[in-house]
Amino acid sequence: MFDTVLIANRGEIALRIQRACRGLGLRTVAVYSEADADAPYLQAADQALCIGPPAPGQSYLNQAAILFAAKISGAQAIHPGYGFLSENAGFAARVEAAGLVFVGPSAECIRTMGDKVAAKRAMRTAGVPCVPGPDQALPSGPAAIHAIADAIGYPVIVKAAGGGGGRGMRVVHEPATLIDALAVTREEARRAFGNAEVYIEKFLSHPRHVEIQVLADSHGNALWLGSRDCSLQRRNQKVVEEAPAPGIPVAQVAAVGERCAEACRQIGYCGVGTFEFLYENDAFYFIEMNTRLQVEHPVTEMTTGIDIVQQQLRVARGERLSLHQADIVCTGHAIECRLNAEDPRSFAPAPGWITDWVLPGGFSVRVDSHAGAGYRVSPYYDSMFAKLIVHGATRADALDRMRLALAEMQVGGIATNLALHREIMDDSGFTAGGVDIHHLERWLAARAVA
Amino acid sequence: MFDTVLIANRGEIALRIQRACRGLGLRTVAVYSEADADAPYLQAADQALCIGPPAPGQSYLNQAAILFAAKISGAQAIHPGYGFLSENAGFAARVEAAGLVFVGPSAECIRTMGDKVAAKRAMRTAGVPCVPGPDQALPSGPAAIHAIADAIGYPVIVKAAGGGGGRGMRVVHEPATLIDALAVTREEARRAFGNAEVYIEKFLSHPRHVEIQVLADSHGNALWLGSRDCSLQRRNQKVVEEAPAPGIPVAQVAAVGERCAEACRQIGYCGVGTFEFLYENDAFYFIEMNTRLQVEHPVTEMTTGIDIVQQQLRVARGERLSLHQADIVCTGHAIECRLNAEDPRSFAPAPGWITDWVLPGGFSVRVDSHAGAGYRVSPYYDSMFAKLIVHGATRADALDRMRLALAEMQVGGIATNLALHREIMDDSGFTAGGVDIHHLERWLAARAVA
Amino acid sequence: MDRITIKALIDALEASDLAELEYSQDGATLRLVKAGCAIAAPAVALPPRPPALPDAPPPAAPPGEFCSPLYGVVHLRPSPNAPPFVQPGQAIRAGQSLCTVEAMKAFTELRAETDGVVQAILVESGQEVESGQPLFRIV
Amino acid sequence: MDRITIKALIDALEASDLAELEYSQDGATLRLVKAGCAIAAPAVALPPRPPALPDAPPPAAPPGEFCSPLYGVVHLRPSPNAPPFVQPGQAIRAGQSLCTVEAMKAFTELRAETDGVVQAILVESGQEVESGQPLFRIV
Repeated sequence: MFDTVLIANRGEIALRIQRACRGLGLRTVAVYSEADADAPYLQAADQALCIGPPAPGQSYLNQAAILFAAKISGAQAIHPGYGFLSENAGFAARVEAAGLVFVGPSAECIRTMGDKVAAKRAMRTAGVPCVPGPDQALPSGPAAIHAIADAIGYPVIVKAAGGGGGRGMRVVHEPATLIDALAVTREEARRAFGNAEVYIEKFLSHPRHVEIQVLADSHGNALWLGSRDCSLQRRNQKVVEEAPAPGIPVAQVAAVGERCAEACRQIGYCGVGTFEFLYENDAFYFIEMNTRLQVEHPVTEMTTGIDIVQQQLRVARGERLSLHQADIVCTGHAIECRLNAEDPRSFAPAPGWITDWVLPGGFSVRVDSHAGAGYRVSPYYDSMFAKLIVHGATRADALDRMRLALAEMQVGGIATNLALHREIMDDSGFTAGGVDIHHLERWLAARAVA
Repeated sequence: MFDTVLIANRGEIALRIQRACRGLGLRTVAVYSEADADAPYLQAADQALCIGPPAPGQSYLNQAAILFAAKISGAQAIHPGYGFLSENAGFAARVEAAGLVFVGPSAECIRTMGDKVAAKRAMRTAGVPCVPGPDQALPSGPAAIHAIADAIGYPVIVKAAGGGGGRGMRVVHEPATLIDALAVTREEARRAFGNAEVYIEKFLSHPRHVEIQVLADSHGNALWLGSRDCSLQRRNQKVVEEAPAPGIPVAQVAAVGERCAEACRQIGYCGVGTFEFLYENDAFYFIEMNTRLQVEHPVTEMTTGIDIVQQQLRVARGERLSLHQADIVCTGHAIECRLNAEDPRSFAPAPGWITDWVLPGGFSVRVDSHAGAGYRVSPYYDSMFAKLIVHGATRADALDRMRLALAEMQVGGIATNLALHREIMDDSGFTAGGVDIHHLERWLAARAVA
Repeated sequence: MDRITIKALIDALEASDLAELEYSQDGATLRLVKAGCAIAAPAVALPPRPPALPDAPPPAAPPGEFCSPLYGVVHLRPSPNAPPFVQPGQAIRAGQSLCTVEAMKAFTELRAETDGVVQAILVESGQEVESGQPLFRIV
Repeated sequence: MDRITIKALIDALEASDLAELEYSQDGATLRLVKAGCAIAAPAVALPPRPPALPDAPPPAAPPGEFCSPLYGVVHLRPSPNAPPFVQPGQAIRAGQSLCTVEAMKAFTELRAETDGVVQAILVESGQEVESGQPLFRIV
């Protein structure tokens, strides 16, 4: 099996994967764009190769360059991280065709889950609860479409089958606007995703975002590692995540978790993945699956004690899972804050040099970051420069520890959202637990007026 | 009960206590010497008071100044940390007499355990296994003393009742030198500890240093939190610690642990404490109890998930332990490296400005340090400027993670023992586990010759 | 004038608000000038430092220079095939779009603060620009 | 202006925050400008910096100056009631103890490298001394 992994990503997740590889004794090949040539984590790799100019399309999304880098470096596996090529079925297929291991599920699994209608069908088959609405392509006749929407009950949401992550959707409140909304969304979807297929679902007005982490090997074994709540979002971007999702009965999470693991077994899923759900009125509704490692995986690592990235690499190497579902225990509570280089009020991006850098530490505090004093946050990529994660015996304890960690952390030279996180940890809605996905936007709007 | 704690210490442990207080919502009063006036952790305290010049005798050991600082700041409790006044029964008594809470056991408990002969007697009563030898003051006649040594069997060790931490002792290999050794040790002890009492024990030639962490409340409840191995020492100073002690049967540790908890109940011990043992030929031999928090407490925190300093503060507030022995589970393995400002080969002290500071991070890595870029390591105090702690699923995993963390950590501007720690983690003796307390000195001697 | 005296003078200057100090003794003259920058380059190795151009808002730009408020990639056209926002010699009005700066997937539109004439465009489209870097000369 | 004086001036400048130093004596003028000053101070706040005197071994001391090899507290007597190790004007031999420097509970004994005469003791007992700080002038 492979002993050298090419890390086809950048920033904190490139460092995270680097660490996991080192822990398993695997050699690493880092690839980087010209904009990241000075990134400190490149020093830690066994080899580092430049794959192109700063623009992602010419470097981190440049499939040919990455495959070439794998070839000349002798890497036998490619870890795509998150974002970039991590959910690109075509890339996974090219990696496989080149005789290399794609650290993730098969191209076929990625393709199935990338088509939201096909994914929903697969989930229904496995008994995973889904948002009300058909898991088939829509009929062409307006009357038949109206009948479907009426059966679901308004408001409904029109979604692009090729969309995801909050893009390509439109809410419809009454029958009169349905056909027009469908046409517009189709056209948008055709342009944005190269796939005009759309579908209709029940629109949930005040759901929470709750997700289940799964881990599956290539021998038919699949586990679920507990729940996460990622409801604190701004413009569909997660800001704070926690594990477990507060206030949801353990038995209900276990029932859904077992269905997710079963879905993995049925579709022959191998690797780590996340089933994303809306949770409203005490019920779970599947929305989509992320067929990759996620930004927020550390909260699950903190509550289960499992190094998810090492497990991901192990199953990619063909190892059989040594864990059993009965071994998975969720202990205490973990919270993650995503620290972004942005204005804490206007959210304007704020790339630049980091001049001061003081990290929090001590009991149960974890920092995942590629940055430090003297690091320049690039304007070419995502604004996240660090993840701050804490664990506590209870959610209240975790909140206290996060407040302390946020108070200790100091970043100078760039604007950051540290102040926003400090305010969030004192917001009575968030601290009570279980807010919906609109809470943060409502709170920000109210703060802007105040 | 108290809501404001004066932290009568400095450096990393002052910050550790500060964090624990903050997590419990307690106000903090920091005291500092003139040499520590710029220490960053002082900023985090609710109040900070200078108690004297740099020399410890005039500041951190200045009982009157500390009590005065408590009075004017309104602190109702004093946490002594480790070192300095933490095991000074007289100070504990003065704190109690001033109507304040000493965060630690009663002055009486400290006094009993500070007298090694009395401590041994108390341990025997509780069924804790001790080093062979009497737990009474020695008789005055040479013949009676010879009879005792003969009964123990040579070699024996003559120890000062008031000593501890490796000071005030002398090994005797044959009867001819016994009486002289006794006289010399008595005179040394009288001068060094103001207590000429000495005792005789069996001398163990290749023991390990294994200790049991305990936690007791004021309601008669006492728990043991697992074992630690601190055999890697240089000149009686611990260099690397780990939990649990490798290779010792769980049942054997549990039996001794339960005896330690019972001893706490019998002597009315309240707070955290450590029973130190020599471990040789598969048997435990009690040597002394540390009636305070220890430097190496984080390895136990990492394996049990318990915030020991928060628990210490809770029981000091009179709370009843909410944990039960059955709740205490030792998971995985933790290792701590003490990072000192010293030459990694000559061990010459190296105080000075820290110019570069890069911390390791990610899964299972913990750093406890008050230092950072721009911090000046003081020449007046201990050379330890950081503790690096990792946790792994197994000891081998923990070793891998420590190697990675040590590789990531960078400290510039001062000489440090980082390089020594990196070598230790690759030493076949240490990585095999279970080396004796002379291993590191032997290894250093061999390295010096090579 | 021995070393101790010189050191004492240096200390005296450093502890003062003076910028310069001149000292004569027995025919010897010592002139000390305080570094214009308060922080001189330390002799010890330091972590990588940002170069001279800071990301923080720079001191007021010279009149006529229109500077980027942030670090990013400047675009002089709304889209690759569209005509440029402005061209040299063109008269502009306050509020008119001059360019966009792309940072972290977001485009910030920069608008003229006053009426004027674009005398020169100081950057090329697609170029990385520092915060505070002059983009246009507008008179 | 002999070499020793120039070297002393250079050392003094290097050990200070000054950018420039000008020195005239007997009609000769010396003007020193620190090379490192090409780096302007960033406008943004920086973390606390060590002052100019580094803890790393300093450049070779001027001849005759006996410097501390480490940062710590200097003691001129073996114990409080004992006589001083050496006194001004005293002839000493190579290897003779001059003082101790206390750091982190350890005492480092400093010994003369050559035979000579103690011309001056430049520090007081109990004083904190920097690494590289002159302790004695020995000729």
